[in-house]
Amino acid sequence: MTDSGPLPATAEREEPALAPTVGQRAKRIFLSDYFVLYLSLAYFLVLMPFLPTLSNPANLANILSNMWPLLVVAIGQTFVLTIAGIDLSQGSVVGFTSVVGAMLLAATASPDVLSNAPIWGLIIDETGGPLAGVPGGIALAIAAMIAAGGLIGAANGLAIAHFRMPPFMVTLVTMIVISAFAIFLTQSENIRNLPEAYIQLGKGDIVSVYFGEQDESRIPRREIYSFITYPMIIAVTVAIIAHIALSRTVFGRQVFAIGTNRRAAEISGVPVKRVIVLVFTISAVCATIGALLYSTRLEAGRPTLGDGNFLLDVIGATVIGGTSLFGGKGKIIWTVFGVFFFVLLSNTLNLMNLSSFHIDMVKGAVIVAAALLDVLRTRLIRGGI
Amino acid sequence: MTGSARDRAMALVTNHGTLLLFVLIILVFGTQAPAFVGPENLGNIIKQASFIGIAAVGMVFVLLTAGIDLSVGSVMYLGPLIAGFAMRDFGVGVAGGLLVAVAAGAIMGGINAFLIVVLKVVPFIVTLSTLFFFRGFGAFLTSSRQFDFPEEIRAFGLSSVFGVPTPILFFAAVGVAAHIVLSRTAFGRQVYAVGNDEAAAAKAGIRVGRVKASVYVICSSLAALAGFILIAQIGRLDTGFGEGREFDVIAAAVLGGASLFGGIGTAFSAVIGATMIQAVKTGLVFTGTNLYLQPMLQGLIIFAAVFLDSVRAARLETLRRRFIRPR
Amino acid sequence: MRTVSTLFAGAAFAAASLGVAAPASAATICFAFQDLETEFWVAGHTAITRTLEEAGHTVIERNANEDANRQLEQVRDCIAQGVDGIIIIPQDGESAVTIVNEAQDNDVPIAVFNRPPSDLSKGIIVVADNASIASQAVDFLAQEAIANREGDGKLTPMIIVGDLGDPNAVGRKDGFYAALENYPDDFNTPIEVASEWDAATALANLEAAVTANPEIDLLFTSSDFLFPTIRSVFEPRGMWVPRGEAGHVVMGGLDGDATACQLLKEGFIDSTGVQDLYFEAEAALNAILAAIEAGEAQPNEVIEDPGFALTSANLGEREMDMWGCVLLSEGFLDQ
Amino acid sequence: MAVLLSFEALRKEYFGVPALRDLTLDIRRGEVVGVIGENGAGKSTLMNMIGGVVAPTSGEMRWLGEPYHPRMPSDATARGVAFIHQELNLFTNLTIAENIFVDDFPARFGMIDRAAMRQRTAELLSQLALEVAPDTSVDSLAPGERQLVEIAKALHRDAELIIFDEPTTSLTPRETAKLFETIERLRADGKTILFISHILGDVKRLSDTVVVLRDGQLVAQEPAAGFDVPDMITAMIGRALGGLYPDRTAAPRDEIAFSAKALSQPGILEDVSFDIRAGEILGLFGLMGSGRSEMARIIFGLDPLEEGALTLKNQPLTGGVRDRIARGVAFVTEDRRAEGLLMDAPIAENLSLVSIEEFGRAPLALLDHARLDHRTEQLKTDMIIKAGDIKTQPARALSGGNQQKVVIGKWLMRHSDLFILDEPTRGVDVGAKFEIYALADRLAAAGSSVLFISSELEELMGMCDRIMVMNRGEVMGMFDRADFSERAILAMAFGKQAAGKEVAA
Repeated sequence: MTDSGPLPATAEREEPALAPTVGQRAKRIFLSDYFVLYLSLAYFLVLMPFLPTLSNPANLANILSNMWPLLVVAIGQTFVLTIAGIDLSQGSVVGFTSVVGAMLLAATASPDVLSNAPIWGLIIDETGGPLAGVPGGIALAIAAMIAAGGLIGAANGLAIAHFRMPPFMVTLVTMIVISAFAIFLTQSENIRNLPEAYIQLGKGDIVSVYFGEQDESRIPRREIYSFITYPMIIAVTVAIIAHIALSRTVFGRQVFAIGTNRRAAEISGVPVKRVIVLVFTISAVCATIGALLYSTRLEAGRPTLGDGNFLLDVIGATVIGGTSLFGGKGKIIWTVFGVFFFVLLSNTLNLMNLSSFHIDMVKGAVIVAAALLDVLRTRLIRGGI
Repeated sequence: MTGSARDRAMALVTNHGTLLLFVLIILVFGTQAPAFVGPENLGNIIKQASFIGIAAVGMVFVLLTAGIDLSVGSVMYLGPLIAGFAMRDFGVGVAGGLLVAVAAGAIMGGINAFLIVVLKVVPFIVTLSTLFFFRGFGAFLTSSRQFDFPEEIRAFGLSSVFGVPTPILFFAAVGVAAHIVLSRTAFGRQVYAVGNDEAAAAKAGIRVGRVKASVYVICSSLAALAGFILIAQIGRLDTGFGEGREFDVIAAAVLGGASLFGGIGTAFSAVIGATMIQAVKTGLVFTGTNLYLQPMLQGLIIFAAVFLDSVRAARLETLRRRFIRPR
Repeated sequence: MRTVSTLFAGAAFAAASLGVAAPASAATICFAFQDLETEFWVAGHTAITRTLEEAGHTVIERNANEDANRQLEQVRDCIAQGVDGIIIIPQDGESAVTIVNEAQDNDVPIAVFNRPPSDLSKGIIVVADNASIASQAVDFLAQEAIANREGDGKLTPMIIVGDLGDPNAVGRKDGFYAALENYPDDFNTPIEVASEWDAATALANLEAAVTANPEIDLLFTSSDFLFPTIRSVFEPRGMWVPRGEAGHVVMGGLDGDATACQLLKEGFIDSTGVQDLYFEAEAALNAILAAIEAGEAQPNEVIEDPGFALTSANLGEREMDMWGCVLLSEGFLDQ
Repeated sequence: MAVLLSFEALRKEYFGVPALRDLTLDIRRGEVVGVIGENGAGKSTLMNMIGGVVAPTSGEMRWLGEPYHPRMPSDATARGVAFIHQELNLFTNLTIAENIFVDDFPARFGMIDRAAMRQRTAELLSQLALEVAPDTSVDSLAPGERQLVEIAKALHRDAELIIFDEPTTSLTPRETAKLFETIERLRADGKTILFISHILGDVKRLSDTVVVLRDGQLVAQEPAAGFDVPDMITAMIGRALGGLYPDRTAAPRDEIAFSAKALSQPGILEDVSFDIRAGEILGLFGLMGSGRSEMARIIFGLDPLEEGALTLKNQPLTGGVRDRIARGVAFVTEDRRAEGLLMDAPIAENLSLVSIEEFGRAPLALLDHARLDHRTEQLKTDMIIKAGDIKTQPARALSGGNQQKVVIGKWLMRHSDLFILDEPTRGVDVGAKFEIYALADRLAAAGSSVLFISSELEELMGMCDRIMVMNRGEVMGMFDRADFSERAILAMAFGKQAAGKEVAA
């Protein structure tokens, strides 16, 4: 093609400054970045009359609290997908680092469990882990978790960037090895007796809301709704940092460049290998922060945390949000909405009181329906209607 | 031209890294446990590899078009289940059951294909949702209970022809047929073309939609066949059957050399990939390796294979570099 | 249509035998279970939901698909819905504690079914000890194997281990080893075979293990659902023969399902460890309904299910205590 | 002669903006019709309509008098239209034979008849003098060879109308000559050819009739015989162009800025030495396979160098790409699509890619958007990149010439002492070519050294201070501007190759 096509510049002329018609407004919603959010809200509104509990404050608080850990992990995946990679090892990193943190912090451990555990037994004894009760121990343990997670991510990145091994296979192997290693470490046991302050990170409220009478002497616990929680603060902070990193820094530009055309990026002086290593490290560190939130709210270090369909939820939420599996296209805000959609979906499936035999079918159908709407939308954008 | 013998040895190692690793695995386990290299066990390895292997051959078709099918694990469950109902309630017999399983797989593949080709949803999301949907449908049919097949199916599953177990025959037949289709038929070569450049394929007049739809139908049919052949050996289908197998299937295909970005891979490679993974698993059982360590060792051996392959790819790239004067 | 009708007939079996007191008013009970992938869980699930529904209560079901986190989220959703009581089959003991705390903090009575939390002080807890049940079943196998020994060499035991990420699997493995420790001079080091709770994996690994070690004197499977798999490996090798015939391998499992009952009767296997499913379900239901009735928000009680081993020796007397045999007698396997 | 294809008041509008305005034109059977025009003149739109890629807004097309409304490319193919695009549509993972037969494999008993396929392919390849086996995988072919496979494909289809869109840009002179012979033969066989090219000399030499488009309208349709190149240019741009090449504004300085000493890489280069002075444009001419692009990649640090030394500004030049860029080396790749551009990324992101790190503000490398936007906008204006909003419009949406300007432009955000331009004008129209030449001159005038690699000898002679000739990885000789002679340079470039000793890879 030697001729230029029509320049979109001429196609995208400014709309006249008149009040937009309803149709135009609907179109704008349909085409905007916030589409998945609108879709989720529409889904919410449609189901509200049928599921009265859906909008009650306790349920809303649940939806929010379920969002945060998944969001943190999905943010890491967003970076990886943007460079046209994939990280299957996130789930195993969640399990492994939750064990690392718990191993260091547990206040006590039962002797018969200890007698089995090969490496774990060297670090922890009946009086607890090395950082139990140590001032600043929690911060140190979290630092150790992040270091452990980051190392795994960096190893993934090194294999992928320097040996040009396919990300799918590298992270698949990491998934197999790391999750087996986590189970091996504790010989299938979960580690409990975590310090209260640590658990607060996953469960603690900062601001709670109560909608009842003010003069009641004892407010029932179930009528107090967590509003702002530590997980929320942590996840939102991670999201903001990630958003800035991806959309407003040199690094972010380089991430997109690699995802769009690795070869061209290399020739233009982008430090491709370094960026790839960094991206996989970020992914694993996000998984580690997710591990922190998951394991503290379950009050245990669990080697099997992040097993099973967890990974599919993470990647599914990210992709539904709009990030492309083929690289070069990704936004943190999309992932936020995608995660919101997935969490809302599983919340509503719970509330529908479907028989457990039906849930998977409905879940599959809703995911496809959401994706279909997205396809329609993309076609509209392309068609320029 | 010094060291050409060494060069040639190097070339041999890198070009056939996966195969050499395979041989190495067999030798190492063989010295540890001589029975490992006995004909009975080598037969067992291939027999057990047939389950993932048959499905992996189907996956190669999908991967060649730069697609992915995450639903194979659920198809492995639902396909045989429907065949089971047909056998139990309509008495279609084992051969009929096998056909029903494959047909059910083809229909499931058709559903995937419809969503991907006609409605243009990305394969990852489509097959992620059908992964849930197909398994959910099976759980609905059985109320999540085990399903017992008529006794005759086990006679088929455990049978052999001239001493060759039936699963191996199917594995070989599928491998050979797929190899011929991919390398010797117009359709097969068009699969490669679509995976290389979909837009160019459309311009060249290839019916891209039909090619893409076919690969999903083939993949699901083979996944259902794989499930049926395995279940025929046991006679009972549990609700969890096949869960998470999508990763094993994709790993086998990729380990054999298929690329997730399309256009690269052969049916033969999937056969090798699946057999190699099974050889490692069997070897670890033979050597009595600690169960906790088994998955780790498996992972590391797969890593070695992928690493060798990437070394080979890098070397190939160097070789491809055109020399313009004598070296 | 025949297909569908037989299916639902199957689902109705187990309910009748539970005697649950009818409450003054209908309650809404949230039943959160971890998985429905083996017969045991399906039978338990059916027993609980049918009984509650027949007594006029509303049951809200939640399947966590083996994900402890999802289960916590599901229980929270139940609490948000304002249920009167919760029964959970937890993924494991550790997450159970968290979930019990979550419910009790929100003033919802909760009962834990079948898998004990690591902290027994809170909630209505029905305990079945996997390790001790496994150990009872294996102890019988060991005695049988020793009794049948030809010559005086050491015997070779084999265990099919479940998913190492599942504490139940590990408990059963521990019970197996504990039982064999009582006969230190009679057994070689056991051969472990991984199944990952998957029939196909078990098939491949068991076939390899049997090829590598053709002389096996005792086989214990961590779950009864693997017996068909074992059969397909053993049968072609002439190892699948009833008690008393040459080549019989002393064999047992755990769960007590219908297949195990049938195989025990036919003599192919020698024992299976049984959790008393109906006892557990009934006890849990009664306790939680009583607490709801009494308006007690944090009921705490430990109900022990000692379990037992159904063996070829006690088959006659204890048969109908095993849920699998009840199912079998109701025609469960004659689909 | 009968009319094969006719257009009657053919019109195409995109979003109300006409790309082609009421074109009326007859293409006679058995003619070679040269189609020329600047980018945006409507050539692609016209071709897309013939090919069934887009439908006309109004007007009529007729094929041998019958209404012709192709709705998709396969309709056009069925009628006998074949395209040979500038950007190739080959499957690199298939063999040559398979590429030729990809939509129509010869089958026997359901299997591909490989023998028949091979034989026919071998015939086609020998017609085009491409001496490779039919079973050769396309990804091991050079760009020029791939082009020939495309042509073989059209020959195979026995197409009635063959449209060549810039077919010679990646061919060597010898291959071009072969191609022209082939086209002559096709004409003799009664085929109709549309020949689109920016190389007007080729158009004149080859065509029977030349059609000139400007702003979507037909401005000239004349027999090639009496239509000289300057007239063509005037018709295309609507005014007379001062010349094909800009005058050089400054003479090279005396200091040697870059030097290569005894570069050797087994199989690629042998004892290559040369210098470039500050402010000098050194032309590098060689046939395909002469090692010119390979050497460029070695200088830029993309490929390894076994022996020899590179110096820039008296300091040794070592390390990887990033080190070279830091030292002031810029590299405009010959493969715009695969290596030059982030096709789907906005133009501004492409322009800023090389220098992006300079726009990060410590400590977190947050982008200074204001400065970045300012600089990219400035560059867009400077380089006359014809685009809309460069922050949203993807590079893909640009014409070839404008894309090339972006590839060059990203190196202009920072100062470089050595510019390696590898085929910078390939697939670029006359106007944009002139701008790229002017740019090379500006860089030299500002004191940078320019290594200008091209297979169009004419442009090297127009722009360079000296021309170095390479063959088989060796430097054959060096010409000063005063001694430029097309014949001498070509003879030297053919060098040993004329002796016909092929070396296998």
